[in-house]
Amino acid sequence: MIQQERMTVVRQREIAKNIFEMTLQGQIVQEMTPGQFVHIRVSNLLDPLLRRPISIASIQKDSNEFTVIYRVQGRGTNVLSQKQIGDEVDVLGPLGNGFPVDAVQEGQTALLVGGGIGVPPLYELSKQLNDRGVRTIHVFGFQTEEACFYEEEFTKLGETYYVTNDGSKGFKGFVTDLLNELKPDFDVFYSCGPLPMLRALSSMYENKKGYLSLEERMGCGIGACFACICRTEEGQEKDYVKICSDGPVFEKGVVKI
Amino acid sequence: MIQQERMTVVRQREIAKNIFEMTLQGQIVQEMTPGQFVHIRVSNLLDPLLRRPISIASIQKDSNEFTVIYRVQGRGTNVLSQKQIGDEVDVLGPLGNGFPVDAVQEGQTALLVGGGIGVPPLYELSKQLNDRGVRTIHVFGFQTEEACFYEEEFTKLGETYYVTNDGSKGFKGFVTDLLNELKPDFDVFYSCGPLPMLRALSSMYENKKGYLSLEERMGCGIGACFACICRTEEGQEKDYVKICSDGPVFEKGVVKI
Amino acid sequence: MNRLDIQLPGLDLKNPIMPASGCFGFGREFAQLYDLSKLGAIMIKATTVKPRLGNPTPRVAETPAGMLNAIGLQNPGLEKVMAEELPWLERYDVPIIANVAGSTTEDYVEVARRISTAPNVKALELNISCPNVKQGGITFGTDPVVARELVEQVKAVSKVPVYVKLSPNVTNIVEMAQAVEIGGADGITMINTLIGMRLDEKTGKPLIANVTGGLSGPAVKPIAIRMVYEVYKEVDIPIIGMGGVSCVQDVIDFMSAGASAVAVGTMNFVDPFICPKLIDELPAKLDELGVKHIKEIIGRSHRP
Amino acid sequence: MNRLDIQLPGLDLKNPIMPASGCFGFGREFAQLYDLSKLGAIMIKATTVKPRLGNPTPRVAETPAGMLNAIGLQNPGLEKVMAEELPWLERYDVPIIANVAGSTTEDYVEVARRISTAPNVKALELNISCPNVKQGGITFGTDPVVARELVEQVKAVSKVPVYVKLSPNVTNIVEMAQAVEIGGADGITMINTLIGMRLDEKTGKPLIANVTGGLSGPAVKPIAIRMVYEVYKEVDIPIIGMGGVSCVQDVIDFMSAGASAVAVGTMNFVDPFICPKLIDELPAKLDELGVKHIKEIIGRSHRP
Ligand SMILES: Cc1cc2nc3c(=O)[nH]c(=O)nc-3n(C[C@H](O)[C@H](O)[C@H](O)COP(=O)(O)OP(=O)(O)OC[C@H]3O[C@@H](n4cnc5c(N)ncnc54)[C@H](O)[C@@H]3O)c2cc1C
Ligand SMILES: Cc1cc2nc3c(=O)[nH]c(=O)nc-3n(C[C@H](O)[C@H](O)[C@H](O)COP(=O)(O)OP(=O)(O)OC[C@H]3O[C@@H](n4cnc5c(N)ncnc54)[C@H](O)[C@@H]3O)c2cc1C
Ligand SMILES: Cc1cc2nc3c(=O)[nH]c(=O)nc-3n(C[C@H](O)[C@H](O)[C@H](O)COP(=O)(O)O)c2cc1C
Ligand SMILES: Cc1cc2nc3c(=O)[nH]c(=O)nc-3n(C[C@H](O)[C@H](O)[C@H](O)COP(=O)(O)O)c2cc1C
Ligand code: FES
Ligand code: FES
Repeated sequence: MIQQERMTVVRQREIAKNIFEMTLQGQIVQEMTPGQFVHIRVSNLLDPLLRRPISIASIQKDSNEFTVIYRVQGRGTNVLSQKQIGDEVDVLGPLGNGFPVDAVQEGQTALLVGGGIGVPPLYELSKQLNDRGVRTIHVFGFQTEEACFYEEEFTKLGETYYVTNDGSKGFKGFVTDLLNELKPDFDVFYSCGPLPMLRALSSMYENKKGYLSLEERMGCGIGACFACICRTEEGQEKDYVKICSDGPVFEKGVVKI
Repeated sequence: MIQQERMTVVRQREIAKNIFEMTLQGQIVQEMTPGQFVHIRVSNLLDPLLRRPISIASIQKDSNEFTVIYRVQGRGTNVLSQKQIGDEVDVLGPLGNGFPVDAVQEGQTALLVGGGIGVPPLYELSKQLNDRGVRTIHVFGFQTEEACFYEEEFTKLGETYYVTNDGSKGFKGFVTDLLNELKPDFDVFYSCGPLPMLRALSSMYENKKGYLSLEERMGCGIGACFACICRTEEGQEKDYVKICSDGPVFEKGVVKI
Repeated sequence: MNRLDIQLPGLDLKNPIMPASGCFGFGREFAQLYDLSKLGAIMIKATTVKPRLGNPTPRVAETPAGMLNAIGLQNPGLEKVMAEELPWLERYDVPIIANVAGSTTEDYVEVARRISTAPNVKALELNISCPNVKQGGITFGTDPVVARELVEQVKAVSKVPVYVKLSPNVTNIVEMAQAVEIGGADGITMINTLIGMRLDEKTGKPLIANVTGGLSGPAVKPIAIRMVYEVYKEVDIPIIGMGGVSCVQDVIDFMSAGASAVAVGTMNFVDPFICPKLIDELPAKLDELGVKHIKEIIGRSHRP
Repeated sequence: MNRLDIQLPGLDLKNPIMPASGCFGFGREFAQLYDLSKLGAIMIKATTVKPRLGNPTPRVAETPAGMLNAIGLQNPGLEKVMAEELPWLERYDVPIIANVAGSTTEDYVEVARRISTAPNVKALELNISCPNVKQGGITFGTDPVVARELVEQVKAVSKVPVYVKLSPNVTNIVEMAQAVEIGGADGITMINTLIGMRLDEKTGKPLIANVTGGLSGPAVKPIAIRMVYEVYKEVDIPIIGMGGVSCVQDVIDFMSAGASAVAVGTMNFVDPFICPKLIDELPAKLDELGVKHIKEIIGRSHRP
């Protein structure tokens, strides 16, 4: 159930250039699944006005905590990055439908492909897949070494490859370049990142089962305002989906990207 | 000279119901005189937008600190009251022309009359008058006991009387009622508070020299926008004054109140 | 005693608070959050004869204390609204105000005629002011003669009272209000959004795919209050006020200026529980103002 | 190389940044804070034939991300401006744009004729849009025929180029812009304030003594950008853009939409050093955008 809660900041630190990891504590953590997001109001004042959608990066149900990883991009995330331990943050969530962890079976292999700030939701996904006995391969693309994060965390969970546009870390190029070389053997892929990456993956693995997490500018975040619409491919039941409430995760081939 | 400075909060506490005392540290303290004010930007964001004018309540030049006392009234002062030690606050000041301390001579007596949140600027004034060997009598009106502050501080400097509308502390009634009974002997009066009080004082002490500190809603605070105009009495050189830059303190009889 | 009930043409409101059209869909999403029967009324999303897919994305952008939107009246069309959305809403004890949109007079008339027969639709809100539809839409809202004629035609077919939603993008809002009053409007709802734009910081190109969008939220409140204040003086039909309502004081302000009820738009996105919160906070606010019933504050700005 | 200089009719600007009329007085107060020669130009406070004492107070009120003002064109009158203010400003190496106001055509013509002879007045800004003067003022700004005729008459007497300041309180801003262009305007400045209101929370009465006030500040920026964008497409004279500029990105936005220079109003009150700060920050912003000279971004929103 969607709830609004004033959650408490229990941790906040810069983990890469302009990338912050923030842990919040509160009841709604109990409802969270990987790939879902929360909608955060960064100020009680009227500027910045709208909530910011941020993916759930990891969930610690036992301590009622969850973690987000976000890039300071504009005014809202900048305000967020100034929150200190003990401050309260107004969180609406959990929102949307996350990654189906049961789309891959114990013993099978999942390929997780992330780009930049699309990597965070794949962390909780990977944890849960590993818990289920699924092997995970992680392939992540970043602009430069400075922007990379969570290498250690992912490495613990499975094979992990970093790709940077400028080659400052790992493989130089795009994730698809590396995947072309690597030719990994897998059953299902899960992906979150920029549209060109999602498009390339979809055509590259045309015959594989795959799930994509999409982004769009949002108003309400709960399906009421029609801000975050995406047209669907021919043959779907509806002409369109709402990314906030029907997604953000869709099976490959459902939405026009 | 008027300067803009990011000053540091070194102290903040609630000294009466909804009344806060905040001490800020920075260079511009060196330029301050009693009765002047500062214009405070409470947030770097766009809401609340305008600066808030607040009087200088006391000045500690040796430690580069000054203190304001303000009532949490609306959104801006509410944000201000949440600042914590170490936070920075954007201050423009010192602004305006304060109380002329040299309008009264050593050995003479000054009557200081304040109402509510008009009391704070009289504190630094009283300190400086006492330093010059002037005797000070303090007569202050408040709504109720809960709103009273600085009794100890003022008592140290001279005879001090509190008046409350409901009689919950000191004399019951208005400051003018008490003054009618008290009939204090003094040479010059200084006053800051609500207009009806200033008006009553002006006619009560028609033949005395006196100074009044006025308030008006402000835009710029430096004399450029013509928001804070007040008409002058007949016979003055100009038709109007700007409260921010010509005042906020005027000699009795100069402005139409 | 209910200190908050308001009677308006066609509408028996438990309280003067309702979500504004387009900011609440057809209620389904918010029904997950709270009991819709709590609301004074619901203004449902604009309905057009045929389904509309709306504008390309991005459709929204944030602005200082406000937002721009260019949804483009996306809606499932009259058939589906009549067959699915309105019947679903019947489970709640709340009057529905149906927002009627179109590009031609015939469109408006058709939607009004049909949708006004739904049992829970107690009033229509004629949307002559949506700035995000290219054909027709906006001219209805800026030309008093065209507006009056449209209202006449819609009134002729509607089974329920007709409120007309005014656009703030005009030189003379009073002239528009008077025109729709003469046309037979039972009430006025105001304001719709102001036309605005935001540019992409890097490219300088319009950020919203539709180029322009409608500005809403607290930023526009001073304009909305001014318009309600002006219109109240010059018309005799009731006003439902909106534009930037974000707290209980804003409700008081709109009603003081002359509104008989108040709609909340953008702030539903910022605080999805805002409508029930406002309703809960109103009685204490009335106490503070020393007022027994909220009706007493309607138009108080104008009293000597 | 100066990457910021802009040439406009009558105006050789070191940079495109200038304080907006009414937000900078005649410069004396800000001269205490920084060297006025740094500015691209100065738009001085509205000048009328006779001195004006303006409206009663309160004259300003804060609104979400904006403010209302109803100063009422207080100014010392043409004589004093010519004898004291303009000569005082001559010590600075900065072109002055004189804001010309009045209630009748004769007033405007008289001020324009005289003030345009001052040596440092390089252009006039015809204020046909002040919402805070009761007689005349506002109709000049909302009726294209009246506006055009006024511009013609002022052009006939002015010794310097005439810019016309447009009101945003109109249904069709392009029509107004075209009218003043036909009337002979050398440029357009836009936007003036939007008419708004705020009520006293306790009494419900208008907070501003003048009842309504002009809304300015960041809240109105989306409307201003939209209007500059629309007007740029339809006129051939240059635009000086304003309305809510609060940071260097806003300068870029206005110029992208089509402004050749940018004025800063309300934010001078919030950050009195904003103009020199913006000027200092522009070169780095140009680097970021990969642009050599700021001229290159003028109108880039419109390029394919
Ligand atoms: C479902 C979803 C999950 C996301 N998860 C993450 C995450 O885990 N980590 C992370 O760093 N970012 C994530 N994003 C992107 C994040 O929402 C934006 O970076 C953020 O909203 C930018 O806000 P700002 O205040 O920094 O920028 P501003 O430029 O001030 O934002 C202005 C407005 O535009 C919106 N906006 C700007 N960029 C985006 C964007 N890329 N997507 C959607 N809205 C945008 C903002 O929400 C706001 O309404 C996610 C987006 C979506 C839709
Ligand atoms: C020269 C001067 C000195 C002052 N000194 C003090 C002081 O020492 N302590 C103190 O508590 N108060 C003082 N005030 C009053 C103080 O400025 C207001 O209480 C404060 O601005 C209210 O802001 P807010 O955000 O709480 O209220 P809001 O209602 O949010 O304010 C909205 C707007 O109205 C203005 N405003 C509201 N009330 C007043 C007022 N009474 N006077 C001027 N502007 C107002 C605000 O500045 C702001 O622009 C002084 C005012 C002036 C003019
Ligand atoms: C996302 C969005 C969609 C809207 N859709 C409609 C609509 O379909 N019909 C309509 O009459 N008004 C629509 N509006 C306007 C609102 O009903 C309301 O008039 C306006 O937003 C001002 O109120 P606010 O400031 O509280 O949002 C929409 C507004 C928003 C923000
Ligand atoms: C206090 C104040 C006084 C103003 N006085 C004038 C004026 O005398 N003449 C004029 O043309 N515009 C006047 N304006 C309008 C500004 O020049 C400017 O057009 C408007 O405020 C929008 O810009 P901003 O949002 O940056 O303030 C005034 C604005 C303010 C806030
Ligand atoms: S953000 Fe409102 S429908 Fe998705
Ligand atoms: S506040 Fe601007 S002149 Fe006084």
